[in-house]
Amino acid sequence: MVTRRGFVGGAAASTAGVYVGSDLLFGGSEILSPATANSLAAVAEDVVRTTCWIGKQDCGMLARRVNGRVVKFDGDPANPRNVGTLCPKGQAQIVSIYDPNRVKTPLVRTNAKGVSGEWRKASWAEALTMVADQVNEVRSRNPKMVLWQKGRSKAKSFYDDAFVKAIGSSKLGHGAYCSDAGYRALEYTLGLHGVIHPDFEHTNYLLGWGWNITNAGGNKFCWLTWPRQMVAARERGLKIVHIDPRLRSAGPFADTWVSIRPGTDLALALALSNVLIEDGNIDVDYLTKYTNAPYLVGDDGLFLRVDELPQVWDQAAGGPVVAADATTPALEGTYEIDGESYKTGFTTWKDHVAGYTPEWAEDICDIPADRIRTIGHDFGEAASIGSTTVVDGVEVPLRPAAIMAYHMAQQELGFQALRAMTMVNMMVGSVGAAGGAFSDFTWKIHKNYEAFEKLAVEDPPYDFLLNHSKYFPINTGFPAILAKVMNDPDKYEVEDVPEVAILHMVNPLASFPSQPEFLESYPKFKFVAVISPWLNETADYFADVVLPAATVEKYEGPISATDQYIDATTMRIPAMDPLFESKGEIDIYLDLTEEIGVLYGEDGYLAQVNAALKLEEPFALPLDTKPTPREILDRWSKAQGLDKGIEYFEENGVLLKGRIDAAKRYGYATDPPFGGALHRLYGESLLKAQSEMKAKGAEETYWRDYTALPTWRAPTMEESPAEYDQYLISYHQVENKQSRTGFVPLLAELTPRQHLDMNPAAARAKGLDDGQEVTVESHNAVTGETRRITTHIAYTESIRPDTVAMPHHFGLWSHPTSRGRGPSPNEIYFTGEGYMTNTADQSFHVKVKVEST
Amino acid sequence: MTKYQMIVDLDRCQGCRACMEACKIENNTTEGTFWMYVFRLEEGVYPDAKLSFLPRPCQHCEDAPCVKVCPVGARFKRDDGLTLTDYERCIGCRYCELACPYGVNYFNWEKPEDRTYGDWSDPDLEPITGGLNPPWSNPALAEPQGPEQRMTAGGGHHKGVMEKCTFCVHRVDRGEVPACVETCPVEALRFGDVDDEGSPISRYIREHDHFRLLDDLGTKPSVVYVGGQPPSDEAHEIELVKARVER
Amino acid sequence: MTTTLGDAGTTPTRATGPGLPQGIGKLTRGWTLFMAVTLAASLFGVYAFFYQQANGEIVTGMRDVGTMRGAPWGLYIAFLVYFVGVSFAGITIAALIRLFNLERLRPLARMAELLTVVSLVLGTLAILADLGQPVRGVINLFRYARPQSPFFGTFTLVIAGYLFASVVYLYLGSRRDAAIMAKESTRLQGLHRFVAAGYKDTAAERGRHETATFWLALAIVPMLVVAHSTLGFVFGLQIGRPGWFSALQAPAFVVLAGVSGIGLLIVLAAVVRRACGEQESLDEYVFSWLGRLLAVLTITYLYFVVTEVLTATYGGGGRENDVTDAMLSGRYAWIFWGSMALFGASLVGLLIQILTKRWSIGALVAIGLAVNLAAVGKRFLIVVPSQTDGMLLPYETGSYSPTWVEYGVVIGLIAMGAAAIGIFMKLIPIVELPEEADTRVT
Amino acid sequence: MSRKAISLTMLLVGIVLVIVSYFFLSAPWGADSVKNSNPRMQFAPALLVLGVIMAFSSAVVYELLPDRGDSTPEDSDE
Repeated sequence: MVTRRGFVGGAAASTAGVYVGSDLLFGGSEILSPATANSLAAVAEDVVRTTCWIGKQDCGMLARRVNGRVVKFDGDPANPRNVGTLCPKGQAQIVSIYDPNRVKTPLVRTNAKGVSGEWRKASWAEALTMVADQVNEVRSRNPKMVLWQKGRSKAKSFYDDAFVKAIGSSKLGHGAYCSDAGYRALEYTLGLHGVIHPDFEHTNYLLGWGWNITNAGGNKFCWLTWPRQMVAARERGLKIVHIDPRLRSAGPFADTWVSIRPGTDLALALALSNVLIEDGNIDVDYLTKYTNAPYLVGDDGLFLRVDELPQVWDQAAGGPVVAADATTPALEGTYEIDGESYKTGFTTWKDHVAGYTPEWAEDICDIPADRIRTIGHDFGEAASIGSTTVVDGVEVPLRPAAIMAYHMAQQELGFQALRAMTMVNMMVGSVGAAGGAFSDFTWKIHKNYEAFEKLAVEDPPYDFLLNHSKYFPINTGFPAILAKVMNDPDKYEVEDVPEVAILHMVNPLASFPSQPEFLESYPKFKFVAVISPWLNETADYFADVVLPAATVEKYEGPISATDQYIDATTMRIPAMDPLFESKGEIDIYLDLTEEIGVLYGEDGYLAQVNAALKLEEPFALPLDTKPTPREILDRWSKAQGLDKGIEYFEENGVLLKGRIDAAKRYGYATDPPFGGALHRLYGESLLKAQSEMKAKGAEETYWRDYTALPTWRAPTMEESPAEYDQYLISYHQVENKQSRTGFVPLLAELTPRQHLDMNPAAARAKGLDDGQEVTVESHNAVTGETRRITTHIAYTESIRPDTVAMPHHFGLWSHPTSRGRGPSPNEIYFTGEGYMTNTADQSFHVKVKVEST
Repeated sequence: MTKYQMIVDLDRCQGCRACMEACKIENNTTEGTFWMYVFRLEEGVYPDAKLSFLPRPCQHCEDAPCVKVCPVGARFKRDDGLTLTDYERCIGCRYCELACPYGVNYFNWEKPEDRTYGDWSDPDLEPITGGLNPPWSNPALAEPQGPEQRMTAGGGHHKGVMEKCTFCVHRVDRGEVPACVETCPVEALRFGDVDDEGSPISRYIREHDHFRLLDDLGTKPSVVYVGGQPPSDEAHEIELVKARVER
Repeated sequence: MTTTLGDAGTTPTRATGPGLPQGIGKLTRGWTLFMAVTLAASLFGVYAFFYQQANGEIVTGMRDVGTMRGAPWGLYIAFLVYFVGVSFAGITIAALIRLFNLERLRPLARMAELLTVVSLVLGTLAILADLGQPVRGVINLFRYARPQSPFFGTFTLVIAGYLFASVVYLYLGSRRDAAIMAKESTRLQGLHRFVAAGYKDTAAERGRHETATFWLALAIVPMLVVAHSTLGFVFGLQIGRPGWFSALQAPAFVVLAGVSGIGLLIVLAAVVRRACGEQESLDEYVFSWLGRLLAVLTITYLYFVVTEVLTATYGGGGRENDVTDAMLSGRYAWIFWGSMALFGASLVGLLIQILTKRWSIGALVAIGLAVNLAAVGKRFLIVVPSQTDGMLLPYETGSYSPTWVEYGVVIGLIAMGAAAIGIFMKLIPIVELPEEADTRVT
Repeated sequence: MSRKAISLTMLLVGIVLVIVSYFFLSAPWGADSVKNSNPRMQFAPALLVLGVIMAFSSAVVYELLPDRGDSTPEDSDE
């Protein structure tokens, strides 16, 4: 191989010589036999089965190799998730593998932090020692003061979870910037970890809510798998009502476009429930059996409890009975018990939404009332309440009306909006029904379901993530809050702030709002280690040490390959050795823990890996020898009953476990139904949390959205002065993923520069032309702070006149390819009070004014 | 006799442009060169705006204007329907480009190796890529193709000659479908032999309403559009790519 | 205006004084200066050409149509069309003079032929400048050229046949004068002997010359039409190019060719008249005749333009209109109306002179230059807008503006042409020596 | 053989060459298949040009061919 490589180089060089020679004479014309710069003699082709690295959902890939060098990635036909296809990112990522601008060796900072970095190359040994010493120094005092932060776990996150456990550090993700408000809402309401998506095999009527139909996917999958199922469903006759200020996100697939005003989704969801109840499109059976709708609610908003047990009104018994024991619980009604009046949860809800009529919502959402009524009516009719169907031999209720929502959770009222949208599905009983609304691919109840039953609101001092605080009884873990806390611990009654940060595949400075907070807070870390294939912006400004990670060329896994119907698992197999001196993450964590001294022994790293992968004898890793990543995955594979171990994946790419049993897939059919979780229509514990927050002196901004039932209020941004007359929203482009595609020149060619989508009529009214450079100034209605960026107008008729939109992924500077392509909207979003949810999740809405520069 | 044609299903296309990227990597095309291009089109006025997507490979016309006008027979028509460019014979007069109503031809305005999305001369890459430019270049493309054994595949990018979509001749000759068809996430692109009545593509064409681009010009394109309509005169592009190469 | 008729044959000033007539062999200051300038410009053109060869045509303003929003054909092709057009006039005049024995125009014949030869060579070079692979181009055209490509017509008929015919025509016509001058013993005697190739001006020889040139002329005239039509077809047969696909392309080409050619011939004649002291042979009659011809051709051409614009605006579909709009009211309007204005003004100037029967050579020269400038403009408009604004798929509108390289090459070509004529004038009489000269011969 | 004959032959040969190379040696008409892209004989176009040149050269030959002794002006007129 090496010798052939040598030959290749020679051949290329010599032919190149011919080319240059002829160049001077005839401008490079090769009359009879053109110098073919790539012509090689011997060509050895082979294929390595691996998985995509650049995107969200780790599609199966075949790495086509010539003489050991990857020349192309193709989709793996065996992988149910992408069935032999790849997206533009998947195709283009090959360029980034060979990118000479990757971090080639460990780097050590030689200049002050807070400005663009200057570096010296270091050996792995030296770099690891530096990190280990810093970590250990802090661990000896308080391991929690070591912060491990990761943007996205590719594959199963066992190896980094194990690291966090092994060193006992604090942990921070990126979810608060994604759709975690939705995750929290669904964990709370259904007990499932995920937002909501349809059952495309059966759904006939879909509310495509937000920009996820074709703009960067949604729940669980990225935009490749969902559209595959969506276009197939449309050929079946699926109708899509697209609810988004922009049409672009559903494009030609929107049968109806409802251009809703940004931030008012909660109001629309409430109005839809109002219509459903008015039309009587209510699944009484589901609500009575599987939700807490029958629970009796007192005037104080709390359940009627006897020995802590919630009561329902049993029609047979003609009185309150412990919910569990009731045979004929009443779904509706108001009952006198011991002189107190009690309503069922459903009646409370009914009364609650009674005021939320389409006419009420019309002005708020800027959608004609009759349109809302029509949608609510069609949704209810499409749900065909009471009907059933047989799927794979199992009879399940058929409710082919669903909602697909994901990133729209990124708004101030996101948590309650997602609750309200889930309740729209609950009204017609479409949760977990054929064609209905799903949140996860299984009905495994998430631990938060129980945790949220009693929300702990503790007394200060709080940890720096404000867990169990009076601010965020439900707390996603918000990097921007950490930044705020680090900048002003006293304000949040925090004593200790983290001292050492290990940042893995995360780029807070560039990819999170809001830059100023991070610029101020991250230099406060005594030591920052970054694990990344590229010298990203955060590393550039704050890292003391950078450890070069491999991209796709490494062992990683296991990775789910399901498409929600077929169960399958795959692995990331290195198609080449890691380029330059980079290493796969598993290698890095093995080396790092060894250096820190927590690799071996009980509850050492290896022990934690065993636990995370559920590796038991005989497959468990011995706790005294350092394994290779391949060996770890080999043991896991064998533990799954694959005799060949990892070789199975190296040969076949994907482990197909067949179609998911309908009895496991549909909530009604599982045993117990819906995984045994009683769906929370009425959120009693939210209300309880509210009173405790009040009691502990939290300001209204923190507790006002802790209401038992989703309750509309105008978003904070509406308090901005009238001159800020445009809503700024942001979105993903299919060509980009977070900040790691900014390095890929092919994708930069498709999305050359940042722009501001604006309705031509609105723009002309301000005298702004297409392509004109403008400043966009945002206003924080709470602090009065303003922020500005300059970008270029892009006329589009597919957006509300009162709304402007910008894609993310721009505003990078550390890589030649990403430089100079315009700002990121993150630079003018605000974070914190008024611009986040009650669950500490970012809102990507703000009022702005657009002016010519 | 085999007649290869491509189907573009406009009811499925989501305009993601994966096909464009697959083509670029498969054929090692240079910056600003889009053998496959996907229009993202908008027409109408808010709130009645309409969006549509229109993939545009070379139409491989049966009655190809580009072939007619080529002064030296570098652009030629293969019996299986492929319209190819012999980049060893092309003299770079760009007449084919003007004759083509679809705008699918791309001229090598400068040394292609100067437009490969980066400087790949990094010595640290040498051991891995053997100094190849670009590192993902596929030598198979630089081999003569088909029965006529002419240099027609994507490997040949030479300053001063014309190039365009080849329907991935090097793959088709090996019984594979073009790279764009293979990668399409929503299977909006299909490829096959329309002379074979029983082939899936023949059936698909029979069973769906379809049209061909600029049919009235009599070029008889080999690309069949299913669903949707031809782009109207009002339709205009949104989300423009960086397409003009400058010095 | 027929006053000069009497002394047409004999004039004391002609072909007398020391040395050869028409200042042949004499290097005047003016001529040297002229040569210096033209050669310098030519060298610059050569530099620009090789600069382009080394860097690729990225250094020109040309780019691909479609996604790249450019024009793959630009100044080079516009001037190819222009040069070939100019060549038309020369050989036509020469042929007509021969066929209809227009004795009084005979002084024009040789410079007309010369103009044809030179401009055809420039046309060829313009093609080479445009090719991405010039060397391959020369070889592969001889090797693979296909008849069904209109380009083939340009290549074989226009360049090969037409050029060679003109060369032969020019050569055979020059023999007699060469023979006359070969009598004087000068540095050029060798050359003159060679050109004369044993011509003794016997009755037989003259007879043969009559015959040969008659048939040549007869052969050339139809070929002209074919040649220029094929050039028109290069554009006219393109269904895919709004603004090109038109039956009028070919005839319009021929007529505009005439206009520019005659215009240039007027200029050249005026120069020769001055430089070589040919006031008597190139008299007012000659210029008035050219003037009338130019007027007729201009009127015809303007008629073509009107009909073409009308059909385009009236009948033309969506994209067809885009091109016409770009030309009439859009980015190219200034070129279109500029050219039209020049044509119009020239026509007016000519008509005035025709009606008043008072001819001013100065005015004619100005008109000659004006119509050529206009012709260049029109050639540009034939080539470019249909590319930048004529895409049938919804591509963004394109743009094209030439770079210094393209200007350099074109200027270089024009300079080369001028230099060639300059040199010729110093070697062979550019105006046929008068009849009485041969009395001295025998 | 008289000059007329010689030059006429040249003329004819030239014209024939043109016709033959144009219609029978260069690429066949049509654009529908590979064979239409190749001349039936390589360098056929060169032959065509050669033919054109020959045809016109006949005029030169006609004029320049040196007289053979007995030839008189009368031989050569129309």
